[in-house]
Amino acid sequence: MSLLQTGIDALLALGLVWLAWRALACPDLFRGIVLFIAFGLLMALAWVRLEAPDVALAEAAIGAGLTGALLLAALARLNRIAPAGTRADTREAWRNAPALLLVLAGAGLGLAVLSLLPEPAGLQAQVAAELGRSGVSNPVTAVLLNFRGYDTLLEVLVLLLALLAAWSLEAEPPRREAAPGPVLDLLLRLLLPVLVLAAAYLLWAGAHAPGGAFQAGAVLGAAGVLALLAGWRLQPHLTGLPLRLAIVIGPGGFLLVAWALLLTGRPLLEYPPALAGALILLIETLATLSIAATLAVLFQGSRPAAEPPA
Amino acid sequence: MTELLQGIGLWLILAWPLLVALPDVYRHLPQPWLLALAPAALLLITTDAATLDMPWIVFGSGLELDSGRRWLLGMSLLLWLAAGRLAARLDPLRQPATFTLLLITFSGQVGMILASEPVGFLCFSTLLGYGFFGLLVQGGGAGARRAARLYIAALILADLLLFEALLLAAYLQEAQRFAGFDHRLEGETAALYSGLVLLAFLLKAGIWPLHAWVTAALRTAAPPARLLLMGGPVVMALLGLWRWLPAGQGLEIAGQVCRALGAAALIYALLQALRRPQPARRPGWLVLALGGALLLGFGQVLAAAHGWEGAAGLVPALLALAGLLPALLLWRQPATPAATLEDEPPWTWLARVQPRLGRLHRRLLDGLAHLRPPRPLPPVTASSLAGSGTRVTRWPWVIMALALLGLVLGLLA
Amino acid sequence: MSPGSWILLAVLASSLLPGLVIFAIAERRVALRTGLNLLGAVSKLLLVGWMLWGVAHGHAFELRLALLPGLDFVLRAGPLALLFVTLSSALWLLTTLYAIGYLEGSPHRSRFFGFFSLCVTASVGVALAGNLLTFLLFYELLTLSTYPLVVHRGTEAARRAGQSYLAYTLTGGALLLAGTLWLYSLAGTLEFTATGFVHGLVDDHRGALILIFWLLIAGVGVKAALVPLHGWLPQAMVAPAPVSALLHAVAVVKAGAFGIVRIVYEVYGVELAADLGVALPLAALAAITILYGSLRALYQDDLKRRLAFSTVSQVSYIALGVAIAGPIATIGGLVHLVHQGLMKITLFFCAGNLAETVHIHRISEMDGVGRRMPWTMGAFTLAAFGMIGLPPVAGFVSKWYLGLGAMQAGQDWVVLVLAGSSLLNAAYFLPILHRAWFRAPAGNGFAPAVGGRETGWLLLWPPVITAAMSLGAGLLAFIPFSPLEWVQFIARQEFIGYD
Amino acid sequence: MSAAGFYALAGVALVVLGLYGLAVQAHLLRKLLAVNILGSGVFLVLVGLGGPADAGPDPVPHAMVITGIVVAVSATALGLVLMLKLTTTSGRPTLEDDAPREGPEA
Amino acid sequence: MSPVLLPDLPWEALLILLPLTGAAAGALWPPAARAIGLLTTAGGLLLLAGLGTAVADAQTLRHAVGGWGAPLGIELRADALSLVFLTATALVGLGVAVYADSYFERSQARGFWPLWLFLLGALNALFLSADLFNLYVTLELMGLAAVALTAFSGGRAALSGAMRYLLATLLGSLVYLLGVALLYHATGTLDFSLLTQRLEAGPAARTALGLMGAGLALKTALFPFHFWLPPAHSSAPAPVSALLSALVVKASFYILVRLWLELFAPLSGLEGAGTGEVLGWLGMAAILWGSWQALRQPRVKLLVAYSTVAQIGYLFLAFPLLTAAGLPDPAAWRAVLWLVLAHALAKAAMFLAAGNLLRFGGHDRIPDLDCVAQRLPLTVAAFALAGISIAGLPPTGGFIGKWLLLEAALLQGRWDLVAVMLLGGLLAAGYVFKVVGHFFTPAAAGHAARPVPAAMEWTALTLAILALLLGLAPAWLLPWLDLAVGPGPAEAVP
Repeated sequence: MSLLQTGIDALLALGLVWLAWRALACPDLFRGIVLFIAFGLLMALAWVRLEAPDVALAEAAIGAGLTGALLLAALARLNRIAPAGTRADTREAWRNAPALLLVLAGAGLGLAVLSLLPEPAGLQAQVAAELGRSGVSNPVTAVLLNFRGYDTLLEVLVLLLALLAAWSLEAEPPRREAAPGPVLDLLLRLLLPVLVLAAAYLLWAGAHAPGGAFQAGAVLGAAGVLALLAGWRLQPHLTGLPLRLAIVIGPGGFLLVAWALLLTGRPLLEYPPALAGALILLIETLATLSIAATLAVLFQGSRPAAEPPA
Repeated sequence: MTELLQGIGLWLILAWPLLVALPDVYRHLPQPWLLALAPAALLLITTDAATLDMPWIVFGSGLELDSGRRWLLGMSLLLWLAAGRLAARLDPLRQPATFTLLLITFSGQVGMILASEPVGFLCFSTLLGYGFFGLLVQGGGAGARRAARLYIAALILADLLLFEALLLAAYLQEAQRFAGFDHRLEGETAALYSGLVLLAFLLKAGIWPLHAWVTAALRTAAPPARLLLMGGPVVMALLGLWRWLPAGQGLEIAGQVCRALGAAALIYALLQALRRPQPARRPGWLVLALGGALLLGFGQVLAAAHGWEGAAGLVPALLALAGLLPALLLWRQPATPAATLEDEPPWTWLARVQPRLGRLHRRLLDGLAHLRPPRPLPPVTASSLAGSGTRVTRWPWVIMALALLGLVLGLLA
Repeated sequence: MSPGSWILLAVLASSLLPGLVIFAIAERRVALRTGLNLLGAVSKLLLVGWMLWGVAHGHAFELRLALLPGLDFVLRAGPLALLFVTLSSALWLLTTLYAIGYLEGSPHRSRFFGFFSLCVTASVGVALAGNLLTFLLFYELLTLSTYPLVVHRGTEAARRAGQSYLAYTLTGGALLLAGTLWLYSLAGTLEFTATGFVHGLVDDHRGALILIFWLLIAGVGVKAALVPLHGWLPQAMVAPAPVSALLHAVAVVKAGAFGIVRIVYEVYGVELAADLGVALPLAALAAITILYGSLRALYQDDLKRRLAFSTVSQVSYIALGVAIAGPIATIGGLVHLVHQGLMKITLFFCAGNLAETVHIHRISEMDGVGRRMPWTMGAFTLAAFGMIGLPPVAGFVSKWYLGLGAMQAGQDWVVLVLAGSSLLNAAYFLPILHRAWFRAPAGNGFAPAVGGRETGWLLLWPPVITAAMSLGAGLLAFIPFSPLEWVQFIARQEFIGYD
Repeated sequence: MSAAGFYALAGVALVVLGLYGLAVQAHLLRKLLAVNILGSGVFLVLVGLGGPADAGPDPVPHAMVITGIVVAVSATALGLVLMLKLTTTSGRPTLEDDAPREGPEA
Repeated sequence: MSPVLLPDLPWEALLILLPLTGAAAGALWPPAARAIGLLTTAGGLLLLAGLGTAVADAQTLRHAVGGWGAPLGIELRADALSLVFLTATALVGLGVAVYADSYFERSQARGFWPLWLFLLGALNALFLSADLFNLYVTLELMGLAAVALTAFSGGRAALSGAMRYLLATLLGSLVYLLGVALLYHATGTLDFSLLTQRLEAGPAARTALGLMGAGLALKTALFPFHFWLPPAHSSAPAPVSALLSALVVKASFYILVRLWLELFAPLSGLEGAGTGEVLGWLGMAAILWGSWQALRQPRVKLLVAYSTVAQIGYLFLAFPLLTAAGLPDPAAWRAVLWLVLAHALAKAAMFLAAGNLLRFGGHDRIPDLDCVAQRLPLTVAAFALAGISIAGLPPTGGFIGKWLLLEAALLQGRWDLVAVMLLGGLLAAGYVFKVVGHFFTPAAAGHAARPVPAAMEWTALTLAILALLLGLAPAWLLPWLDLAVGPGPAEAVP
């Protein structure tokens, strides 16, 4: 471990903490969110340093990109609903009583973490041993889709649940049409095909290299967000069942696969070794589609105008 | 067969008057008054001795008719017939109530005469007592009510004393039921027992020191009540004294006390008769004198260790005679009842002081009432507590109290 | 489930099932409801009669259901239990008749009679309980089923009376629960046995046993209205007359007194209670309650409140009889349980009649009411004489045995207490009689009797019957199956030495 | 101190910061930011503790983190929608400090 | 397909997949949402019966998801302990589903059913999972579904309550995840059975215990962390608040019980007792504070919500009760499980009854309940019966639970627990009968009454009667609980 790398890591760790503190403490909300997006990108760098490329991709696409987009959109809507001065609402006085308490708790936590550092135990050996039978070569995707596929099923359902909850709350009337500026329009025409291609590649590469359904879905979602920003809207007849189908296809597909496997007498989500790879790809593609659709609709906030109130 | 008939007869002369006493029944019977007394008269004439034992009534009581009791029964019949005639002369508004009460008292009187058990005697004495109280109150005026109140106070106290005496007797003889209650009592408890009995019956009979109600009643009660006074409560009380006090055990102390009291009563009656010879008061002094004389006689008999049997037959006759004497006097001059009691005998200052005593007593009890136990645990409701559901306020004191409680219990264990 | 246990279930069901069905009946179905009520009451009376006959001939009736590990739900019909069951079921029949007459045309009768039947089930359950857990179960069920009756009228005063009633009785229930559990953790069993089941624990748990005793007594003392815990009884008089008649004068209060009897005889045993030195304080507490109740009764102008305070004092006779360790005193206490029930229910019926027909609630308004309602006031007078303790009526018998028992146990001060309380009883009952009979009615008199009879026959016959029963219990005390005979049968079992 | 150790400690610091931000900030958007930072901190600890063991990076924490991130984004989305709806109804983008007194009932 | 014929049917998998599939289908085709919702909930009850028979034969059923072994893959586990919670979920779920069917208008109902099925699926998954991280995901799924349901009515109070609840539940989950991270890196596995073998006392284990305990206590609204529960539970629509109080709060408690019984108590010996003692003290404080606040509330739903805070305190009283060997006392835990079941049924019935009152009078201010005793007899009966069970008065399940817990506390001479439990029972009776008292009195101003559909009244009454029957049937159910926590002392040996 050369001195340079240790230096970089220390610097990156400190940078992370400093950015987070600034994001929370700065009085202006917009600057806070921008700082938060920068924090997300720095986090992605940290994941790379920790040799976790998949996570880095996910963090960059979802953690920084999409969450940032959602936050900015929400801030815009917030200013339109309650244009209170952003300055008034931050509570300047950082009361020190809780601070002391929390620092103590943090110190305790740090001690526990340090006590674990010398010989942390992990499951690398078992994963490597079973990787052959998992149907994919990328260990993270193997864990994600095969070994702990059940978690992923629940996770995709969480996303669907979030969307349903948002729809059931009917936040506020749809935004008025924003005329797209010429620069945005040109940029859009260039970027859309590239984004779709990148998403497809990520999805395909997930089997053997860092990538996978979530990262691809996020990129595709970003493309959708860009389109929405530029004022594109789905044709009315598409916003009914087809949109709903696109959203539910991911979790629905996964569940159907699970039922199919169950009916053939196998325990829950046990892929037959031969078909494992194909099944995983099928599930990933469907998941990508629905994740993209969900994230885009979440960004738009309310239910698409044409959709009859469910 | 005849015993059965006689037994039923005995029981009938008690129950029949009570039945006729009911106003509804009384109204529908022809000649109700005579009809009510008929069975008693019939029995008096036909049988000379009869007994009836009822083991399952109260504590196994029984009824008995013998020569001595026939005297008393005759006296009672005569008295009640006369009282009936007097009552018939009262204003019609009061008559139904008076006749009912007369019949109740008659049943009580006959019951006491025939009772062969102390408890049976006690039962019928209450019947007689409360019936006579009603008769006194029927007399009307404030004076009659005051006299009645005096009488009932004496009555309640006497009943209580008799109750204690009976307890003592039953306890001493270990007999839980005192069928065949014999009088073998010894030692100092006998003195206590006879003291209780003596005091009780003096109260009921209104002998000299406790005669407040007798003189008051004689002056203010309605004519039938005054007629019955001597023959009813007074004579029956003395009969009780004779029945309850252990005959022949030679209770010297009790005997002396009776003699002393009897003599004193006699002297007092004579003195008063001389001091205020108005005709209206004469019956009062006569009753007191008779009472004193009879008590003197009892004292004599009690003190003498022997010779008791001879007098056994004589006493009831004497009593019957004593009962009739004042009645004769009263029959001739039925004075109108005095409205109020101005110049009562000296001992009735107690009656004057009694209202003041009553007020003091009431104030004491009022004080006690204000000392009521603290209001019960206030019902824990939102209305009593300012329910606001606002922010988390400071720790309420209840938590501290409960912590203390927990601590104490912890130490305890 | 031996045949003996079926009959126990039948006794409970005979009031539970009609009760539940009545809840569902619509308000206007009067005939059906009355029929069900009477069917339940009569069937219960017959079953109890059969059990009386059985127990007199030595049959055992017991029902045991598994409830908790190591603790069963036990119903056992011993002679002591049957004393209370007979009283409850007999008076339930009469009170049902009275309630039907009393509540003519008033609203929510289905709800009333439903809870009424539940109450009787609970009181019968309290009587038949075979161990302390079952006793506790029915004891709390009694509280819960009487609450809706106390607040039946739906006025604010009724609600507040209900709240105070619950505050007292639930606290009592909690104390009883604490005592029962502590006893269970020490003794390992809760079965009622003839002379108590805690003898084995005396040497090493003496202090705990004393504390447990006071916890249990406080628990049941609330319902038995011992002095500091009696506050709820006068306030509960806001309930309609049949409720205050059966419940607050007989079922609920007797459940408390019966609890004391069970605890002193069948949990501790009288000798142990005396040895632990708790019998005398209990007797003292009962004596204080007797005198205090009578004193407070002197100053109540409201008739039902005076009767309530008189109940407070009268029920403590039972506690007094039980606390004096001796067979005769026990007989006195237990027989008073029945006699007081008969006499007090007559008084409350009459009070209800007065309130319902001539709208009298206060004693000051009772002048000359004897003329207007002779039969009711006649019953009232008879019961009042009984309460004072005049010979022919039932009260005399129980006071007699209490006095005798006290003297036999060497507690002479009890005789004084009895005498004092008789005086006080006379002091607060005789003025009522005096007003009723010998005073002219004030103002323009009372509402005239309609159709010749003083009040509805449903309202008139129950008090007359109970008055006759109290006179009979006193006069015919020694016939077989009379309360006194049955109590002597119990005493023979409870005290081995007694003949 | 391996490189992973720095990140684990940074994660701890982020957790502390997140907790502090959540407790102190009144504005709901800032609270959501703090929750996200807290999440990132926890994920850092989760992977940082794994550290560069000789047998290469342990994929299981990576999978867990990815799942965590997706869950975090859906929670944030729900939070934002809820905040907007609350602001439209109550006019203030902050929680009422005290319990609702007379809020309109459903 | 009767269970007897196919004993080896993977009941756990079905129990989880059915509701989730139903939710997805409901989202896809809203008009059919109501039918799918009702059918799935009823189906769930049948599946549970199948699972019950399966667990009755083999004490513990393990189901390796994905066919991989314990350390690598996720395992599902169904044993008597999880069965208790699953039964509560199924029963209350069915009752609330039928209630909600007539509570919501047509437009709202479509949104309700998918969210409800997500919650049901999440609960079933949580009670059957034996993997720490999987528990985190199910906790999140349940949390978000619960928040969405709380905010479903859209009122200002509901939204504020839901927001506060969301922040609290997210915080709790993340702190829990931190604990999971520490445990994973200390032992190298996430499965319960392996953890019990590999975990040994040390700073990591103690901190993990502290973190997970705090996180789960926050989600269970134990006393100091209860601030979010009353506003959320009282302002949510009636069926949702019934679900929240009866089931959702119990889910995180279930995880805490699993961790305490299997991982931390045997491990920590002495200092385990320390944390147990603290939890016991917090439980006692919860009982007193919750009951005291409930007494002061002027509105029924707030009162019932604070009553939940108090009743949760009861569940924590078993932590300090340890046998001589420092292990958790099985008798105490048997009592707690009984209380969980009784409280779930009774609290659900109480909230549904409160919902009926709200719909009937348009408000739920206690003094103004206008003579509802005779206008809503079934609801009044349901509220009273449920109240009696909450207060632990005899004929009901609550009493049996309280009796067993008191017995366990007494056998260990814990007088403070006994005193607090008795006082808690009294205070509970206080606030229950405060409301019941006002059922009979007329309100100051009359209110235009809105008729309450019969289905709503009957579901509330059925749940209350179930709570009552629980009190009459301990003999059959106690053996099941012995299965869950080990047999209690059959005979209370003095």
